[in-house]
Amino acid sequence: MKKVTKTEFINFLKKQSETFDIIAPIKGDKGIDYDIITDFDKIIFDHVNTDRSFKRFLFPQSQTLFEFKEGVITEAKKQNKKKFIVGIRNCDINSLKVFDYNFIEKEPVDTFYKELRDNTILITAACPASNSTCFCTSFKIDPLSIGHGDIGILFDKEEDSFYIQGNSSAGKDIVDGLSTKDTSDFDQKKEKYKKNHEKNRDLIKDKNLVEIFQSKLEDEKWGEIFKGCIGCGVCTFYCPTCYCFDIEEQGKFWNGKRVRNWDSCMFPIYSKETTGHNPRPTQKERYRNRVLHKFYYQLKHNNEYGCVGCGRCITNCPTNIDIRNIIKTFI
Amino acid sequence: MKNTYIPITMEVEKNYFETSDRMIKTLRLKFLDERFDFEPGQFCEFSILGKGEAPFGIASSPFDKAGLEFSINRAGVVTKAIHELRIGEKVGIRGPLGNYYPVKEMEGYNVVVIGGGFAFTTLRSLIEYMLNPERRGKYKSIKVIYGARNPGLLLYKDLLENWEKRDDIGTYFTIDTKVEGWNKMVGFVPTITEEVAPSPENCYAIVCGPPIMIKFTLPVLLKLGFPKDKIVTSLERRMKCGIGKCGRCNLGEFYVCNDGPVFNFEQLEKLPKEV
Amino acid sequence: MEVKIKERLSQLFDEQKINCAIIFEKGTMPDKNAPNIIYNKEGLNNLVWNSMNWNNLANYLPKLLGKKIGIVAKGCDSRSIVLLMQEEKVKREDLYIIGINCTGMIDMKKIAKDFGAEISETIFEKDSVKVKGKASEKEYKVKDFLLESCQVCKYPSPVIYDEVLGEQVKGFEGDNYQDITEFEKLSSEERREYFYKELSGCIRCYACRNSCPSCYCQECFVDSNQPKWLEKGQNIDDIFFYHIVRAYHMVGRCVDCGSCQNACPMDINILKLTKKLNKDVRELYKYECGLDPKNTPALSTFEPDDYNEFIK
Amino acid sequence: MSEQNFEPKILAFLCNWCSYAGADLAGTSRIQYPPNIRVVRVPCSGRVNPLYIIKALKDGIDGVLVSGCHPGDCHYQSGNYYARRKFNMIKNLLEYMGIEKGRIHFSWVSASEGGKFAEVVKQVTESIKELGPNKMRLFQNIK
Repeated sequence: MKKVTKTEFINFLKKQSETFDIIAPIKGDKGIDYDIITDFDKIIFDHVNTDRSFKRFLFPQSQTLFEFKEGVITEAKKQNKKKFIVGIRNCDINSLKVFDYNFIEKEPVDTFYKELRDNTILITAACPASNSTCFCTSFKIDPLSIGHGDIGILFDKEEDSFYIQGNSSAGKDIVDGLSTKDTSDFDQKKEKYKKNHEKNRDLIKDKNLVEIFQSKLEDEKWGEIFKGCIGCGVCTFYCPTCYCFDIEEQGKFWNGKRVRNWDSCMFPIYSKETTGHNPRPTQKERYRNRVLHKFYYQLKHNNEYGCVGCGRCITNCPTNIDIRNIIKTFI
Repeated sequence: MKNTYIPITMEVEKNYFETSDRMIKTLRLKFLDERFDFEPGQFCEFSILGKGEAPFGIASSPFDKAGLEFSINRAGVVTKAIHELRIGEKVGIRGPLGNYYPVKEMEGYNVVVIGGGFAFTTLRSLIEYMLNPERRGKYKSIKVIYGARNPGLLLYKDLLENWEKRDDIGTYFTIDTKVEGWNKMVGFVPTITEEVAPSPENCYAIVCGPPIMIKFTLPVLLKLGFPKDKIVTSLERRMKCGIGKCGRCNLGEFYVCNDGPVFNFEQLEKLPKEV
Repeated sequence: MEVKIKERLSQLFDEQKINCAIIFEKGTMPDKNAPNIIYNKEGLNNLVWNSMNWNNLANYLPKLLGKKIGIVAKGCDSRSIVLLMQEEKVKREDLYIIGINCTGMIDMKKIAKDFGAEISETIFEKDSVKVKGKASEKEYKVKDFLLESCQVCKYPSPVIYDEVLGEQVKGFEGDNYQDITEFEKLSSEERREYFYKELSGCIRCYACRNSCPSCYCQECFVDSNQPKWLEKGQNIDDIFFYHIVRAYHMVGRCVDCGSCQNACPMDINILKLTKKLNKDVRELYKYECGLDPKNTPALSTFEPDDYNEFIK
Repeated sequence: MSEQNFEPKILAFLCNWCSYAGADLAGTSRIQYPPNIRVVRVPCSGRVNPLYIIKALKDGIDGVLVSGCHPGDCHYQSGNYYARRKFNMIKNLLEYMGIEKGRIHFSWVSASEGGKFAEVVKQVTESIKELGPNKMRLFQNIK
């Protein structure tokens, strides 16, 4: 582990920008969100979390799978500038377990995701505080951990300094060149930030969700919990672990491309078949599918929750549907 | 690493209407540079550039190595384009995808195949596979119960005739209502199943057809005494990627494209009612 | 107000005049309330009425067709009900409308920005709201932080109701499309630039469409693939296409409730589009939608001497 | 293609009863008009969904002309009256969003007005030539 001042860290990022696109949170019109950085002094480190997760850099909202012209298929052009994403919170970095399982571990490998994943250096930052909607501790995520991602950092605002640690071999290589100060006060600092995190946010309390949901597939509560859900895609598009996509053709006749776009299981068309038959005809089934997918199906197959407790779906839902309440209802 | 979304190119070798209402066309595709083997019950993503992709079960026998056959009902954008294909045109195929009928587990068992309407495609593949001289010895008796609304809507009529002539397969073909010139059985598939009453002893039942047929056939089979894990069916879902990535085809915890399309009823029972 | 609404709805449930009710419940977050459909009296326990109830409750009516529905309606909700009655998506006799004289809804996003810290509690008094954070506390006048649509609301009192609660509220008397008139003065390029900037933030979650009571189509044109009108990606052309056509489908059908804009997670100024069309409809065809169920919607009727200048 | 010899593609929705016949008349009377229009015959101008216009613009057509019967002459009594309201709205909206004024045009041309049809097409073509290629298709590039 190393300790550097803020100026040193910014200079470090500037140096990295020669080989990487630096992506970090900055303040925009709406709020704090990731963007490609040109002005390094604007990067924000002491926020709680960004508006949107960084998933769109590894899994873009639209991605060309291949192009075709006169019936001849060619690979899509790729932008292969490496990325360097700074300031990822521990909740978001855990979403990659879901993505990695779906796109890499499960055969066949999705080359598009893998390529972006391999060409990205992820810097996890310990979370200085928690929002009222945060519940990552339910999923055994430590918000102050710096052990995930390629590099982990902890920003201490008081001293304006960073504790920095390489985790993967690529990360270690990058960190190696930095000079360091005494890091023995790290645990002390971590303890200090721990106080900002409220306790008792654990919703699951070691219960076995697989067993619980297995017996409640047709529970009548499913008919109530989706409440005023209007069926928009906000929760899924904001969710750091939602990976569903739709494939469509763009272009005319024999010239065009095949593109995949984010899709949302909240849309009626998501599972509607050509015959007009829809296996999930109402919002009740769609919502149930979303909840079960996060807390049952993925848990059973991958042994990881499909939710990381970032609270974005709660903050952004126009009708205030709260996934925490839904877990509470069934536990 | 290979881009899994790119299809291989195949050529249309033959295409003809399969049914009298001219809604179902059978296409025979020829492998060109690349080729693959498959098992009965698997499906492919049939892709028409500029129109899209759609999944279809492979209807030809796995022993037919030169090409693939599909029987496709005209319904949406892609199927319309498929119907408009001419001989010699190139199409994209991604496959083989999904799991297949439990042909290994079925060895040494009797098999009764129950099909309805145009869901007979992968069943044909299965039957041809079992009837192949290489494989026939491995199964005991094979019975086929196949129904359609009227004789014109039965698929693969030539093949059905062939099977009737053979003595190593029992055939029970039925139509819903009586039509002149039809000298085989009349009645809905569930009723016929009850009449034929295959013995559940040491027997697999493969059921595939419209949801309504499955709904009524299942109780008949259970009544006859078939255990739930020996009743096997093949499901359909709206699919996009076909390789378990895009998420939409899940039926409960399973992705129909990857973990399916073949399931037995013991598995299906434990899932939310979302068929 | 809350007590009265509860009382009335529970009576209605008792008298079996309604078998479901659309209400607002206390949200799980301090800056949100949750619209909900309840089917019995017990559901009324969490009922809430304050200045965060911006959702247009009429949105749920077409889905509940055939039931006897009790609905708590603000001015804009009632106008949407009128519109849905005109379009035969709901029958007047199925509805029991408890009208609320609305004093305007508060823009919590704006307050959150002003407040700076995370809000942990909101306490509503008559015309103000006390916002509490972890360390600080501040009081805001509702009047000063109204939602864009509420600032210029001409019909805060319900236009259709079985009974009405609260004191009569005066509607906005100036020109409620003043901002559009100003915007129109910009050059064509400036306007395009503006919309380009606004709409490029769109993530196509369709929250604007789904929160709108006038958008009830079984299959939206964006979902249709035969014919396929537009592509689904992040191409700005498609985003423009979607927003143009969505706005166009609102001609003479938009009640200016603003729920599209309030639902938008990316804070896109969608009202700029619908308000423009409302303004034109009012100027050209002397029609404002959702006032009288007997009126014919602007595009379902015509006058022989309609504006003709633009046609050669 | 240079600005000078830019030949726009114009989509023309012509009502079957008046404008299409008018165009026919222009042809049989051998009146010259620019060959830039691609005609789609529709039963009535009221049949033209404004979605068609936007779709055409989005897919790269340079201009759209919709032509129907004069007010009062509609074969279906009132189709063109409804159409007039719709077109007015979509035209206002597109202009408001910054799509140039001269992209979409409307006209009333009766079956006997071959000369007027040619005149209209001439005018439309000229106005679109002035504007240059459709920018809506090129929205990505304006910045």
